[in-house]
Amino acid sequence: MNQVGFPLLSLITWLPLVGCVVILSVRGDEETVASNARWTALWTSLIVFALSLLLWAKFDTNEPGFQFVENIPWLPEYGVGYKLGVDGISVLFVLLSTLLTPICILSAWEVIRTGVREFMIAFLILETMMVGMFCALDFVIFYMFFEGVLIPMYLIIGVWGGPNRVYSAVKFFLYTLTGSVLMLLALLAMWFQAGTTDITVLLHTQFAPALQTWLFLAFLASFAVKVPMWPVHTWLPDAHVEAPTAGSVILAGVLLKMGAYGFLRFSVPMLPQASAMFAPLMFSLSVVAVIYTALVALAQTDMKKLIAYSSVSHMGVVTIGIFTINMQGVSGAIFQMLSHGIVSAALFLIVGVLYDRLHTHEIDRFGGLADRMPRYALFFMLFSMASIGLPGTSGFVGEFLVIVGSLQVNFWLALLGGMGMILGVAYTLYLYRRIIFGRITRDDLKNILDLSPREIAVFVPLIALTLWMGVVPSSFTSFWDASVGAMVEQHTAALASEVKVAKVAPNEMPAGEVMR
Amino acid sequence: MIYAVAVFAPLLGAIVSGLLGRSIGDRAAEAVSILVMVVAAICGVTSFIWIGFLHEPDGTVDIGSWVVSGSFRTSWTLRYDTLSAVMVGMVTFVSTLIHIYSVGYMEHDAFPRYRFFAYLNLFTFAMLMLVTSDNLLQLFFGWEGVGLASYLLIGYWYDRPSANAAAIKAMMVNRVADLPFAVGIALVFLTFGSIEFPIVFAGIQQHMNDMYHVLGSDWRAYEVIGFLLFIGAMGKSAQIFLHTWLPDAMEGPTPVSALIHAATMVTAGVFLMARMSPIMSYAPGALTFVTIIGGTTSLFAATIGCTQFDIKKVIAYSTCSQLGYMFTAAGVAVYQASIFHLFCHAFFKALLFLGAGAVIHAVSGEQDMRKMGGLWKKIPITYTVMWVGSLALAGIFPFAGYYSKDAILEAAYSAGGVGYYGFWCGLIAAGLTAFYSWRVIIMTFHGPSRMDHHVEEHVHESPWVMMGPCIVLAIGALIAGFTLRHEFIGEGWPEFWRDSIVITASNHVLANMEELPGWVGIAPTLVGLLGIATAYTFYMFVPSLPGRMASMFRPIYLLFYNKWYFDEIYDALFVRPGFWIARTFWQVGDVTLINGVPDGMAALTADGARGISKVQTGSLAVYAFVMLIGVVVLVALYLLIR
Amino acid sequence: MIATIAFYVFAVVLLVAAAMVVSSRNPVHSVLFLILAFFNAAGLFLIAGAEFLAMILMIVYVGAVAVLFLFVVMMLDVNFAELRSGFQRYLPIGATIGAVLFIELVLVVGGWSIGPLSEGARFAPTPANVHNTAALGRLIYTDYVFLFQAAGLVLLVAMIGAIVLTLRERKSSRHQIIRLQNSRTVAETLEMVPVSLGANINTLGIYRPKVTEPEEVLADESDSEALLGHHGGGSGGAGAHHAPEVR
Amino acid sequence: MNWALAIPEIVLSVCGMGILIVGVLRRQDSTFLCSMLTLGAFLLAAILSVSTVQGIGYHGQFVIDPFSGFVKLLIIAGAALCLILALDYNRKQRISRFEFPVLMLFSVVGMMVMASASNLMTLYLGLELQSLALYVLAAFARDDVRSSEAGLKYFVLSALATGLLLYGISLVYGFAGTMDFAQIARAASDPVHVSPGLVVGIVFVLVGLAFKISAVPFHMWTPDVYEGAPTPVTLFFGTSPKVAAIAVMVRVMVHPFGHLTDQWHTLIVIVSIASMIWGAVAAIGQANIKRMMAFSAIGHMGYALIGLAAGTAVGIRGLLVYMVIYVFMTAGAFACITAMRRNGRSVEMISDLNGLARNDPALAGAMAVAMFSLAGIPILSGFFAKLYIFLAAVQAGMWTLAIIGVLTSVVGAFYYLRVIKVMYFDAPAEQFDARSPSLTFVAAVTTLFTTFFFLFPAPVVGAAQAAAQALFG
Amino acid sequence: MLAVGGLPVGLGHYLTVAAILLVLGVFGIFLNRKNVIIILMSIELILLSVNLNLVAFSAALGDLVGQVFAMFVLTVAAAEAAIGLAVVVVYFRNRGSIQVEDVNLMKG
Repeated sequence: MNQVGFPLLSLITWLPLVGCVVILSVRGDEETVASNARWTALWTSLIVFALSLLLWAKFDTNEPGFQFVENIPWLPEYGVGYKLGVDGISVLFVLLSTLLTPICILSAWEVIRTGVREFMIAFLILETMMVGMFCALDFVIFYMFFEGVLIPMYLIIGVWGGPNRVYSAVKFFLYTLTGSVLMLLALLAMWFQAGTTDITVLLHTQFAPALQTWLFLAFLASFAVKVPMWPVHTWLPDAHVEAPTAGSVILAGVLLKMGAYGFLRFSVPMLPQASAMFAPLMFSLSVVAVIYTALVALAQTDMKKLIAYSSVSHMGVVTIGIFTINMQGVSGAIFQMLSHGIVSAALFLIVGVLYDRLHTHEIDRFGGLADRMPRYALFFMLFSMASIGLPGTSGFVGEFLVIVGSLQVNFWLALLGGMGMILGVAYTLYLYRRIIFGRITRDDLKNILDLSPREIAVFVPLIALTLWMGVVPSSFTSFWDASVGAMVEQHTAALASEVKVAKVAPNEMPAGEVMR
Repeated sequence: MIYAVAVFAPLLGAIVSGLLGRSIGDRAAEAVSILVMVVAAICGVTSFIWIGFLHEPDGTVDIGSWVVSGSFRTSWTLRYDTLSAVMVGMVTFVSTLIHIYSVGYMEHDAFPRYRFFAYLNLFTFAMLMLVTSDNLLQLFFGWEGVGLASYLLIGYWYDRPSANAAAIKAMMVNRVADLPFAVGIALVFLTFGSIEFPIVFAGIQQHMNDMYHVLGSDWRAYEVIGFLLFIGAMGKSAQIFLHTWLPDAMEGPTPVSALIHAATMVTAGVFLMARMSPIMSYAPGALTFVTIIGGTTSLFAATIGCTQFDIKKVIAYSTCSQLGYMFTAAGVAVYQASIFHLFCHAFFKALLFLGAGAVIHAVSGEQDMRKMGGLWKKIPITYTVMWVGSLALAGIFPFAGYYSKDAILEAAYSAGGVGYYGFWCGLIAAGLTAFYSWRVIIMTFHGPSRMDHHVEEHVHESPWVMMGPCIVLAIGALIAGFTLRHEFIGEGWPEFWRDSIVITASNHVLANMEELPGWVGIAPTLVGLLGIATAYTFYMFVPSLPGRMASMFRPIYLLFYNKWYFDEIYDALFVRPGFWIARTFWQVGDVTLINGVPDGMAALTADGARGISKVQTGSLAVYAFVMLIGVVVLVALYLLIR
Repeated sequence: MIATIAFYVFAVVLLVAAAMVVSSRNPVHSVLFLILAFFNAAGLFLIAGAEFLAMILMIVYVGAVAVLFLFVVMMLDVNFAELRSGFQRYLPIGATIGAVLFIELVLVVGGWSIGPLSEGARFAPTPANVHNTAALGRLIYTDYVFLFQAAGLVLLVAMIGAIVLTLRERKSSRHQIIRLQNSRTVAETLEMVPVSLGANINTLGIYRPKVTEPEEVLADESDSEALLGHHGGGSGGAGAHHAPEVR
Repeated sequence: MNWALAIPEIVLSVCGMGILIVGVLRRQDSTFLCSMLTLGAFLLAAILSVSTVQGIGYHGQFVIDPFSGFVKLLIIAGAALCLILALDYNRKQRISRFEFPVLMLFSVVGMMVMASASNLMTLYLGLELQSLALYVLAAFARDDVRSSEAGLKYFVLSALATGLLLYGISLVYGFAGTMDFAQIARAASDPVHVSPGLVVGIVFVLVGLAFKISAVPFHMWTPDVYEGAPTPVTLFFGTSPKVAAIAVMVRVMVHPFGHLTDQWHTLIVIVSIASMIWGAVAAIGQANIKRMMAFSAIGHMGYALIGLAAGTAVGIRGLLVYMVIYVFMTAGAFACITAMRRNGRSVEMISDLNGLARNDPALAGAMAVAMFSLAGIPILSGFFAKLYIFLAAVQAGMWTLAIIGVLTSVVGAFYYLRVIKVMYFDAPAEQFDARSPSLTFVAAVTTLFTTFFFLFPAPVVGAAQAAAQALFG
Repeated sequence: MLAVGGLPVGLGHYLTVAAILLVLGVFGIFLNRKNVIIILMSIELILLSVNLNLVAFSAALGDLVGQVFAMFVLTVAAAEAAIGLAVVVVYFRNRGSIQVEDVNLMKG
């Protein structure tokens, strides 16, 4: 099963923790510790990234199932195991996580001055959690990573965040927790029904339609908050505004994807009937998200909030795509997730550049930066264009595929879901104009410095990826084509057999049976 | 090979001058971008001649796969058939001239120029991608690419708020149209299972009767597709309702206007109609709509053109109006005529803009015609080329416009039905076109000088680097009509266009054009001359007349002068409510309502905590009492539920 | 019949006494009523045939526990005048709850019956010809020896607890310090007074002993003050709390 | 009569008396020695509890089965942790006396007796032995007015609860004719014909035990006693007695009253829900961290009761696992609370923790782990506690309970987060005094357990499974 | 009500008396504002009522276990009283008062 002959996924998942141990073992004065922590974290994350490139190289794109599977018994009598593996849907998210982590660490290089060691440790733990979550092939493992992310993120926002960080951190935590505890119940119900938490088994377990409804709602509670879908999105702008740049980057880049990934991994394939039943609801919420939050973004006076709202809007497109449950829609959704992972991360870095210089996110504090920061203006323009989905950048492919997918469902869904294309232009260009264009009026902007080499090093990979994904998207879609195809097929088959399922008695077990 | 070079040379230029411009300097950047354009033009014109006249077979250049998802497959492929070749030739040629012209025009600009040339290159590249695409998605790539480039160029002077606003507006309005376009592409995929032209066009007969359910009833899929695609075209080509960005786009430097209006961008919509002619031809409902919009636009824009004082705006509205003609032709399924007009229009409109640019250059950047006058002696070459351009625009024999415009009007008339509407609109517009063209000439070049004397002292003929391109274009505007008429719309069209333009077997418009009543052929010229005469009367012989007319028909005048209040209406209808809704959603929706739920729950919990604190009095008696109540309640419950 | 009458008498007195325990103003009275209640309860035990328990109740309870109560009440020397009398202000609702409880209990106990199963499952049936005390003794030291020992442990813990809580090395008590007594010298205790003629003993005061208190006693005035003081604060490290928060 | 069954208890009692003698006879301060001896006795008793034979002895009054063994080990572990914490704390508070470990020891004996009780009388005597020691321990800082008030409150309310329990026992005895668990089970085997007296007796017994585990509405003493008692004693209140009480509650409900599940199930559900909600909501308003922990304990008992409410082996297993994890989490938290002393004085406001992460990262880390774990965030053990409990609830189809449970856990997370927030986000306050090694030891042990429980859940869960099966088998 | 077992009067009489005693004891705990010692005495009353119950049941059932248990209860009650009084004394030493209403230093 395993192409490389050694537990690659475990290595990728747990290696960051080794970095933590190394960082913890450093003794010395504050400066030594900080510098050691930075370098250790960077090298650790780079090695992890290099390892994940191996994943990229060895991944068999023709195989729809899970690859690099590792399975170690953990609680064998309860059907729970330490099981990792990736398929086409998840493999690129692993790469996204491992890519963004070194970028974040680099972006925080000089910015984080207090508690460097703790910051780096938090980030490495976060990396472990993210990667582990995308690799998990056991629901319990998945859940543990899914929620475990909360702890480092909570601290990152709360300790190194802005003035109102406590409120935001707590809000972030509680919102996400509320959702995920309900998912916990769903997890337990599935566990009880199927007798195992092995995702590969669950994927082929039929759940009774009535149960599916409840499971779906529970999943919805969790994933919708994480995505975030309207109307449970309000934690996101707050969290983003207060989080340090690196935190925002990871939050937008990876954490938001976790919810959508959950929909893809659990809701849709495991609960086909409920997914079909709730699809209209999901579409409605998503369309509202797309339009509503895009409009709200237009009214923002804070850069980070604006981009945060735009994230909600973009993720609305993702959820539309996922629930079209056809090849193009799902494929587009995944693509949009990856693209948004890169682009929104880059945009938050863009904002971070200014924040590092002036320590504010207020849009009104800026203007006319094109004169002083031409490189910055160029990068910003590029990511803005990617954000509004200009063809040739990564943002377009996903959005267009979703439109194609959603048109197969409903004309208005396609049209309204595509409204982000229009409104995105409005808020993005409006933002760009207010920051980059115009004349410099403020004194402190007159001496503002253009990007430093370190900052350019942060952006270059992202630019390369944005363009690569835009121009040769097939080199990415090929990863998940087989998996998504299989998923869509299975879904169609499941819906077709709905009548049959209803007749077969649901898979009920007497109490206590699960345990034996 | 030359096909690819023609398309990608500008991209190379854009990258080199854009990214390295700062290090290699403006001169080098200019040199690079003009060099690549010359190369592209050579290749482009060559391929035009090969395919159009030497009857080379159609070519495709496969570059690589693009978006692939399940059965949805698109690739980066260049398609060279006659339609593409015509466009490539025209675009590269005109664009090259504009590049050269820009060297002179932008010489004194405050900003570093490498950026400008990079944008121009990019613009050209995007347009070339658009016209050579082999599938709808790549077309959309170019489509959006020109949108981006226009955004960048319109907002080139980024320190001007008005330029920024205009740039965003251009992008916004285009995007509004692009969404239906994108949906239309998706619908093409849904109908044909592909968006690659060869496959789509091959499946035309097969999917003829496919239905699509929308708006509560079933429609023929072709109609829906045609309609959606045309909305996209409306945005790009600034048709009425989506035209508002075009005049504002004059905020960009004049060569940009020339590029946008002549060779690229706005013609994309017309091109799209021609490109999708296999589908459009079978969507009569959509075509009717196209004709109505086209005819209306031609007339509507002309009325506005008559009242504007900004020299570039007048020309801009004239573009709008001419595009209306093109769509009128497309609407009656005579795509050849619309492409022919597009082709000729590229020459004389570029010429007019470059000429206007020369004027503006001469009068130190002034654009208001009321502050010009009496220039003809000082800048005679400019004066001459403007005459040529205006003659072509007004459709005076033997200039290019004469052939192409007449063809359109005749086609509209001979199509009958809604074509009559197009014809009459176009006819009136022709008169107005002539009128405002000469209004421009007279106000600018004749009469007493209304400049202030500082400006007057500096009036000078533009350098050769600017006038050269103008002269070349003037020649084009003079000869393009009669040299190419035969191939484009005459008897030679079937072997010229080959398969690139498809019209239905039942469509005999082109043939009927030969059998029209005589007055239909003459009418445009007569109307044009009438317009010229009126202009002379109004502005040369009886200068007081315009003022009197304006006050006599004041409401109409104001309507025209204020561009039919479209901007104001949109502002009141979309922009302001948009921002208002945005703020409301934010402050009321998010902050108050949506946040209110969790905040309220938090408050509730906090209240609960306070309440509980009150119960927890610390008093033994209360504690014991609570326990006792617990006992009593539990016992009671027990007795009740037992 | 006599037994029945006795039952009612004992029961009524018991209940009245119990009510007085709860409602009496004076704690001393309460204790006395408690003793009365115990006596009557012992009577009820007797009627039910639990002689040994009745005796224990009188001897151990009245003799030890109740007296202990009395002792503590007296020792604490509470100023009875200060004690607020009467009931809590939520008497009505309290009474209601109490009444409900009572009704519930009566409802329940009214339906007493022994299920068919438990009839034969008697654990330690009352032996026919053995005296109650002896029977209990047999049980306690055989079957229930474990519990008996456990009860012993309970008493042990109670003892330890009482000592831990209340035993103090009372420095203020006047122990005999033999070392000091033995090392006394004349000079410390006797004072030579020159006696002038005609002087009165009283005016001279020569019989007054020389006062030298042991130092420890003097040093502890403040401690005992704090102990009984009304400040509530402990002394030394024990008081290391914040003032109570008022929320 | 198999007297060997009670060997752990007997040995422990004898040790206790011996230690008492040692303490009395030694001239100088013997607290440390006695504490160490007590720890040794605990260890001995723990070993004996694992190794003794199983069976029922003393005329059915005493039972040794995997369940009792499991519970006893947990009780001893909790007590040992408290004792280690108390070593240093008592010295610093100058309430160091050798009776402290002895009382703790006897209290543990009482709890062990409770764990093994298979007769209502045994239950009562064990309970009383435990309670009497606790009364004294609560008031152990006898010169501190708050400690003595805590003792008084606990005494009065506990006595009331015990009275009610006794009354319940008397009713059960009267209506079932016996106090033996097995006999009662036989008497109550026909739920239809069971008399109301027995049923009400059960309610009273339940009330008495619910008081011990501080379940709402019999929890009112908890915050005050937690606040007033010396911190190690507070921890003791929070761990072993609760384990013993809930164990005995489980045994009583499952074994003698097992046939009446339908009757008591609703009551447990109500008490559980009330506890979860009350605990979660009330803790939010607290400024004193010990009070907060009190409400947290109330809430956690609500969760644990879900396991009982499920009434299945899975539920009991969940409950036992919950208690194990809970004991260690609480010990960890209290180890950190014990460390809160400044300039020789103990402080206990949440705000006193301000910026602890800056002053003492290790301690803050331990506290954060404890708090996150109490909040039930995954990977930490608290998550698994909830996982097993809710699994049982879901399996039993008690969705309402499960949903309320998870939602209150979110509310609960809020106040745990507040502690973390204070430690990590706020500006540092004055530093705490140096930590003592014993405290560090407890904090380290519990933190490691809490953090790495996920690696080896099998032994604990397996043992709990065996214990639960024993109860049902 | 018929006499049962060794009881001259109905068991119900005994139980009712015990119930009243219990309620009185409970009242004593939560309704008095006076002396903490009264509360201790109320507890004694409750235990007494329990003993009454036990003895009555014992007689009615003809089973000595009730009496055995009552004896243990008596023992424990004595111990409890001792500890309780000790606690009260300690409390009084610290607080200088044993009024029930003063026992409220800790609350909230």
